[in-house]
Amino acid sequence: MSLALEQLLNGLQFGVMIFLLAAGLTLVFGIMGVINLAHGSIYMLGAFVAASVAGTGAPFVVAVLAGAAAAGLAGIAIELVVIRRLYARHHLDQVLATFALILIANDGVSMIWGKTPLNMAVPAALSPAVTLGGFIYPAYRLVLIAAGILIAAALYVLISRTRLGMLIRAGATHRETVAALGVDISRLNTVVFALGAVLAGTAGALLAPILAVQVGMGEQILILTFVAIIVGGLGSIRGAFAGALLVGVVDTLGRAYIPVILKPIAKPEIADSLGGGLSAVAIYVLMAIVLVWKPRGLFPVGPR
Amino acid sequence: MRIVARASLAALLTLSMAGSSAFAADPAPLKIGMITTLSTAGGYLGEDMRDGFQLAIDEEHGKLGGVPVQVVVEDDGLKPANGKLIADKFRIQDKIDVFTGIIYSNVALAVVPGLVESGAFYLSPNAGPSQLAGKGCNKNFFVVSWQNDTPHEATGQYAQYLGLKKMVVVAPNYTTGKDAVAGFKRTFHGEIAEEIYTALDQTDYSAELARIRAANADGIFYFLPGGLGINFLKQFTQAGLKKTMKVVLPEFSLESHVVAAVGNAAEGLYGTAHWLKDLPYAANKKFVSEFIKKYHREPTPYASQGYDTAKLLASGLRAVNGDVSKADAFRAALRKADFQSTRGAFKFGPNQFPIQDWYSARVVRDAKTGKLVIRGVGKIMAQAGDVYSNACKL
Amino acid sequence: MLALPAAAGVLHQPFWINACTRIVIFALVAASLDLIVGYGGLVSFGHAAYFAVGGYTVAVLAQHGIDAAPVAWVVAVALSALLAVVVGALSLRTSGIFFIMITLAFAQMVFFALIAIKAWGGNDGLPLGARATLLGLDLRDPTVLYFVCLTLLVAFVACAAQLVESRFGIVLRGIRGSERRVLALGFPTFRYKLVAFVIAGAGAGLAGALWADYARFVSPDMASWSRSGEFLVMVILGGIGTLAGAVYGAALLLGLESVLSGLTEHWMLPLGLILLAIVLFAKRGVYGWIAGRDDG
Amino acid sequence: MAEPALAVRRLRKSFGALVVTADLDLDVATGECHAVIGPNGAGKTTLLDQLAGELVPDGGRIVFAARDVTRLGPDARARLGMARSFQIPTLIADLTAEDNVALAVQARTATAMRFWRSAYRDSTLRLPARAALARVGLAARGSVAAGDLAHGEQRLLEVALALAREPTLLLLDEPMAGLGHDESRAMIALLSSIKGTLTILLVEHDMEAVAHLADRVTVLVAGRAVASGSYDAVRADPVVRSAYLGGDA
Repeated sequence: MSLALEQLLNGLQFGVMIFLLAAGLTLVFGIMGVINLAHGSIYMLGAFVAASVAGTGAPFVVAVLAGAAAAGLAGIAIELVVIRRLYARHHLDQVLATFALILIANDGVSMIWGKTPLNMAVPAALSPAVTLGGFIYPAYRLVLIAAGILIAAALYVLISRTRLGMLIRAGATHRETVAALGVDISRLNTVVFALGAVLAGTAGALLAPILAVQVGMGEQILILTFVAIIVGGLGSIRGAFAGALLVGVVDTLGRAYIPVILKPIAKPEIADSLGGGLSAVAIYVLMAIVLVWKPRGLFPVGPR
Repeated sequence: MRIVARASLAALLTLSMAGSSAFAADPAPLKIGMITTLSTAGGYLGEDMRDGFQLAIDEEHGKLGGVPVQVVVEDDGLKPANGKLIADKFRIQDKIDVFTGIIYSNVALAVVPGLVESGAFYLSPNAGPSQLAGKGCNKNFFVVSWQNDTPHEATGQYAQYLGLKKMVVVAPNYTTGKDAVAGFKRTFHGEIAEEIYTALDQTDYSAELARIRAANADGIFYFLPGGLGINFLKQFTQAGLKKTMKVVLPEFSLESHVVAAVGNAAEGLYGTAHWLKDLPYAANKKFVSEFIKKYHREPTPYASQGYDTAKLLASGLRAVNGDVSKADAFRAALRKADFQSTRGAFKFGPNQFPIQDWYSARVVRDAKTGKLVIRGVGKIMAQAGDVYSNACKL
Repeated sequence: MLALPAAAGVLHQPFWINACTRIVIFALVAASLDLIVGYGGLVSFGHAAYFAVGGYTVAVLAQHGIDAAPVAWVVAVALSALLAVVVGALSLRTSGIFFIMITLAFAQMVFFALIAIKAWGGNDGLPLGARATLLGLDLRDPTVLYFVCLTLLVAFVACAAQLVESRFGIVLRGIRGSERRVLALGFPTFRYKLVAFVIAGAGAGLAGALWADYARFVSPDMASWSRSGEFLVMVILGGIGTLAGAVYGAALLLGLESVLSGLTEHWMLPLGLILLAIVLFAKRGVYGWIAGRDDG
Repeated sequence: MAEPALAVRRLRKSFGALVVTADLDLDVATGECHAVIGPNGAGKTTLLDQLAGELVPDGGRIVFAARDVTRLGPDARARLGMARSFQIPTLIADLTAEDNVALAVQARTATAMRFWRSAYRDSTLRLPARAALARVGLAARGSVAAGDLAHGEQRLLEVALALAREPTLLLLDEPMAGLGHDESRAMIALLSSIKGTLTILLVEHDMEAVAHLADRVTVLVAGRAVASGSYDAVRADPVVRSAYLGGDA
């Protein structure tokens, strides 16, 4: 029983990890209508900067802040130089441009930091595993869960309670109205994009201690993030949160239990590898089922 | 910060563009086609291998075996189709006869058969797939590294030697991963509590870790190349599992890059290797010191393999004085493996895959520097070949 | 313009022939994708799946001794079309980004399946034998294969060009402009979209079959999402909704890739910069640029 | 009275707590021009969307051409002889005006798919399309992309599309909206000219147009039909006056 609970907690933890990325992506994508493939690259930048700052002996918090700040600056630069020129253009032009940014980012990072993966240690205070009910759990992962929930809450407050949030919400649906209010729409776009980038950079910095900090880490998780925000329904932090948790839990439980379920049915060699294969596609099957059933995701924003 | 210390991107770009195609000064150097993986997450393996190879050339000031050579390098991006295209270009357009460089077996399987059938020579610094070791072996195909199964057999042997009774094995759910598990099980005869196959692009292993914990085993073997293994080991350690289980790894998962990238999580790991930094051979000492001097980083097995491949090539080129069109003489010279390998005694089996020693190793903290190092413990397999060579008719 | 690679000088250089064959095959995929992206507004992010199914069909048939191209190719096209029917029927209820993602989901399923199926080589891929014939022609001769591929590309583009001007094509364009309007006029749009989707899938399947005979090797990365992305990049690069543009897009991307990667290990950076420049400054893609129709 | 062209019985639709159609009954007699009027938010466009098949009602029945069409999609209803215009012009912006109309002609003439012959050189499409354009006064604008037409011209093109479909029932959603004085006159003249040749359901704000065109008027308030009758009768109805017409005229 406690194993099932532990797996559920694992799913929650993985979901929160995806959410850290999904939040930024859904802001930029759902609200600005920009398909930003380079979101994963910004996340990678956050991880690299955090890891190298931590490598100089700086405290963990400083490293994370540095990662987030670097990502934010990169976001502003990308918005000003590239994205800004593409708002009026076909969505697919944005896809091509941000794809080009992935190439540039991957090569640029490998030129600056080399091809060898970097290390970022878990802060000493958080490194031991703690006993939690019937099982042992890494303390840092609990911190990640807390950080994710905190960020979700902060974003919720930002979007629903502040003037900036009001403008962001209004800007998504009534751009002309917002412009008529005398708000500089292009400034608002820059701010939203930078916010998304800061979130991605924070995710990269926070995940650096548990993942390999290496070129290509962005694309690996980008697809998963897209799946999460699509399953959840585009454009709302709530949808991203729900989608990320669902993807995290389904993926984790799939990996935990599909092989176990298959074991009594099939021969061991087949059960193990078939189980591995099925759990690898579990989230894609989930997404396909959700979209066939609800073509606009589980929690769509607004009417059609 | 390091960013500041380095030159700007643009300057680097110009440099690398200017530098890549001009290695030697002699009028007509022998061209060597190097198809390798330099981009993607696996790019650092190719980089190490290439740098090790180049080191051997630099030692002879642009020559191998007294013959001026020029290495033409191209990145396959870990895509078999790209590798094949590059091979075509090198073979047909540049008329190159000697090839090397491929890191990944799936690229090798797409590229090598076509090359060797066309009469070219291929010296593998890394990939040694079983398909090319048995019935599919070829007289122009030499492997300097190992047959793909052997590192895992050595690791199984070591787990056996360590007295482990109940193991968990983890590998990605693809053919190479399954071959690794098969290799391990060939020499480990204890109980396999759980066989776990993971996705190729997996980042989070918490579900697997919970299964591992529940399996109550006393040891774990995993084959998770590159970043996958780094992710896994970090998370494994953070979950506190290293306290209860011995971790026994093939050298892919236990080399200096991995140790650097996981930090303290590497302490106390068990591993096996065909090459170690502290092997006491003269050739190795020279290689290690020269490599560090030139590249300012720790050498890896991949670097040593690149270096040894170049040394093997040098021995062959010396025998025919650079005329590789004397294919029979060149081949015969290569087969003798008449060079000082960084890993001591080295010879080819009937399928032209290595017969060599395998060592056990452990990650310990160096008393003087306080840094984690991979230290040799003993010999785990002496002059070991592979199980496929019997099927090879050369 | 399509005859360019056939220029006399290239004919005795097998490398260039092969490079052109590769471009022609990818151009075929790009053109088939442009049919649905450019004319139907259906952005498929899973087009590599059909390419892979086509290729694996030929490879698996060859594994069982069937190496006569017409048979293998027809089966390849049929199977990829069949997959497109299934995927299309399930996906076409969605639109926009949701459609992008659901097509990706199905392609990922194909990708992971190919990796897991050991009989077909798993991630190691499946090599093809030394023999393949097309009505007495030897497809292992690079020149023959090139002209066969070129012929099929020209035929496909010509048919597709005719198609988009036909009644069916106008409906398709109408759907891209305003599906609501086309529905209100009484067209069962789902059926039209499905037919277009299947034609595109079949085109990619044919290209996959050609690829298998060209590379003499198939591997799961044929179905990878980055492959699908590459196809989309070719279409966008060439100019969306210009069938000939897709051909330029394929030629440009592959050409740049191989030229730059031959020049430097850090080839992705300049490639990225060039792509970025094109998207920022050539509003209707390369085709718009060349044809001087940069009026977007 | 003969069988009505369109009969609506106890139609219900709500979005969450907001009831937009409340047990609505409506009959549109064959050949008449029936106007639906009501204040903003009365549920006129929602009603039209349900009639055309774009919105699925929560309850009730819609009978058209002697068939229960409640569950049919918009395309199926169109094939039964319904055509509609949209309040916000919904055209295929990158096709020319003539191509837009030709598409409508095609929708009427060919159900089968044709893949080969060029639709651009098909006189069975082009001639009727040009005729329909001429009928709404856009003969000279056929080669202009629909998205580049002026707003008034787009409204006329909307009507042309609907007419080219040769429907038995025409649903018009505020065809006068956003038109200038002269344009309104032209539109009223156009609609007058087709009145009587087919059944029209007209949702409109413009009382001048309603007065000119409608044989019968139904007043919708908060999703409910509060009155129905001739324009003058409805105008005189005290309930309507208080709810709606009070400030008007």
